[in-house]
Amino acid sequence: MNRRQWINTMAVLGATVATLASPLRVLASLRDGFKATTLEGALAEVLHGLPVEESDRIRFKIPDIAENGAVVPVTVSTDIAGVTAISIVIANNPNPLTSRFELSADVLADVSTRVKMGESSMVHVYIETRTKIYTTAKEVKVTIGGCGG
Amino acid sequence: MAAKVKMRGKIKAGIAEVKTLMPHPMETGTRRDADGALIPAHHIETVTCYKNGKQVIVAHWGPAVSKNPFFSFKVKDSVPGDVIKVSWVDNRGERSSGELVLK
Amino acid sequence: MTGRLLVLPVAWCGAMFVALVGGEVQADPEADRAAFRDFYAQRFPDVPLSEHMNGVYAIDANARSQWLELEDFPLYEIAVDEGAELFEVPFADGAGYTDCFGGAGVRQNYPYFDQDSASVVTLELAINQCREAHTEAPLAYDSRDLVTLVSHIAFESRGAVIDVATPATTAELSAYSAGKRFYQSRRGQLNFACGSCHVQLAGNRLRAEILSASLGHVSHWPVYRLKWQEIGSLHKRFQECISQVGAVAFALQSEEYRNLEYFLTYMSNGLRWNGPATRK
Amino acid sequence: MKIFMHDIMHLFVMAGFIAIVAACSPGGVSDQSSALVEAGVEITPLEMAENMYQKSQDLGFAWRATAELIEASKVSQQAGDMDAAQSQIRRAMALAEASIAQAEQEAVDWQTRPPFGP
Repeated sequence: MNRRQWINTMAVLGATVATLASPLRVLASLRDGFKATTLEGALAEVLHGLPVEESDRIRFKIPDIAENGAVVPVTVSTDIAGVTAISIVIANNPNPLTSRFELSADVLADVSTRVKMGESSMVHVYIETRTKIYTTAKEVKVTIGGCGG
Repeated sequence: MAAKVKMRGKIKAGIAEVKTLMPHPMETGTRRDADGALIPAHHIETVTCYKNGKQVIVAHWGPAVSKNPFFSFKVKDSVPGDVIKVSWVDNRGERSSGELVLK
Repeated sequence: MTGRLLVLPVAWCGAMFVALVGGEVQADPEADRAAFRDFYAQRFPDVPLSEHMNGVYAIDANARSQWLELEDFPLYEIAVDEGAELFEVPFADGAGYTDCFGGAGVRQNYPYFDQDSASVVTLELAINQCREAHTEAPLAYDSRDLVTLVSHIAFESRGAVIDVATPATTAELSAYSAGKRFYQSRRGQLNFACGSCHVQLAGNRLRAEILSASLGHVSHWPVYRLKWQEIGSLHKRFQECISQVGAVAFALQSEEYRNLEYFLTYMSNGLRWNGPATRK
Repeated sequence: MKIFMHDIMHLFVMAGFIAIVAACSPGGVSDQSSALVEAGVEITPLEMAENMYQKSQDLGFAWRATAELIEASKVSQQAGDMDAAQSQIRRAMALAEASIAQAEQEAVDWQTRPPFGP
């Protein structure tokens, strides 16, 4: 392990410890993020000033056309090192910030959940490391079910 | 009392894939009942996951996570016998949890 | 008061329609079932008939991939667990469901035509008959308890072959024909029969939906329907369909729906029971 | 011989059917109601509509919109909006009539649809 790798590792560990050790401080501000009604408001809590970069190293699995907006399966994974958090933001939802996962070094950056979508929307994923945020997005069409089944 | 978290998991090449299902209404607070009255928000806010007592991942959720939430994650360096615990707390302070011994 | 004077001739008209048409039917269930299967075999040459038990997911790849993802940890499992617990709760007289059913894996015994009551007995009816035989109050047909019990029984019966005895007696044929007639009659302001969507238009799009085949329609209930955001019964779906075409729905477990279930289940003979399931 | 018998049966059924259709046609109902009016028994348009709706329900072919219009007309009547009530009752009657016609049509047509042909 060279010096730079060591610094990176320590930085990641530090960030992880900081995130996990003081959940109350993070939570207070994060709860505001979940209440935000605009994409900008939600992002302020997710990005907290870090540089953002588009990345093709994020595997973001979500249907192009959702069977039903009430249950849209999502999987996010990446091989980017030192991931501390993954956030899912749905631009057109009443509260765009949907979920935020805070990761320790003991888990892979690979999570799945199911989210609600009120209407067709861009869905953004933000992968956070200590120094930078990586992002990608997909458009998801939501059709309201009629004579389905 | 809130229903227990349903869990399953399997280890592949040292990585445990843990899947959870949490019976919960996940009310957004914007829906109305048959009489037109607003149904108050009722949703899980935080899910904390542990391996052998050590916190490994935390999920923070708003009301836009689907009803009866599904959440899966992958834990490194897992061996049979490791204990995975998942516990949640919602906006009313209600709690529930589930535990799984990896095989 | 005056209203009543008119009801009599009106009711008489209704009764006569039924009587006349009933007399006209010459049912041949086996020929019907062959025609039903052949129709879908020709409409969907690439889909094995047994795969129709997965409904529209047998024919729509995009929908299928999302469905498979939900199957990863299906939402109906919560209902199956609840039903399994309820199934073990003893009645006040000390007996339990096992005393009526033997075990839980009995989905394949229903529906059947009961000669004594001269009507179709569904699993829901049988559960309530069991309760009443042991001095327990019957469960409401729209209750969560009933749908979770049926979910548990369906889950325990997965893989069993659908095998309704071919209607043969006059009474059986009459129930079968009533179910078939219901299926083929156009109803509501939209003037749609069950068969308009699920035979004539099966595989086509109606607005954003691809219409499923009726073969296998009964195999996978109860269903956690995403639109409902909960698990519900086959008859609840019947009500929804009837309502969707603009007609007034019949009651859960009404004779109309039990006959329809009898007809549809017979049509699916040879497929396997695979409930509960997730549908959009 | 068997075929012959069947044809006779069919004719009989068709004749009976036509008679029923005539008896059950909305005109038939109107005639009865005017007869009642002449006999001094009063029947309101709302009751007329309700009777027709009841008939469609007895046939198993009631439409939701008919019931909704009847309920809406009651609300209009209570609010004193007689114009709205009248138009709602008229529309309810028209829908009930159409649903009864549908029942009559379907009493025969259901047997002609795929995959089960005659």
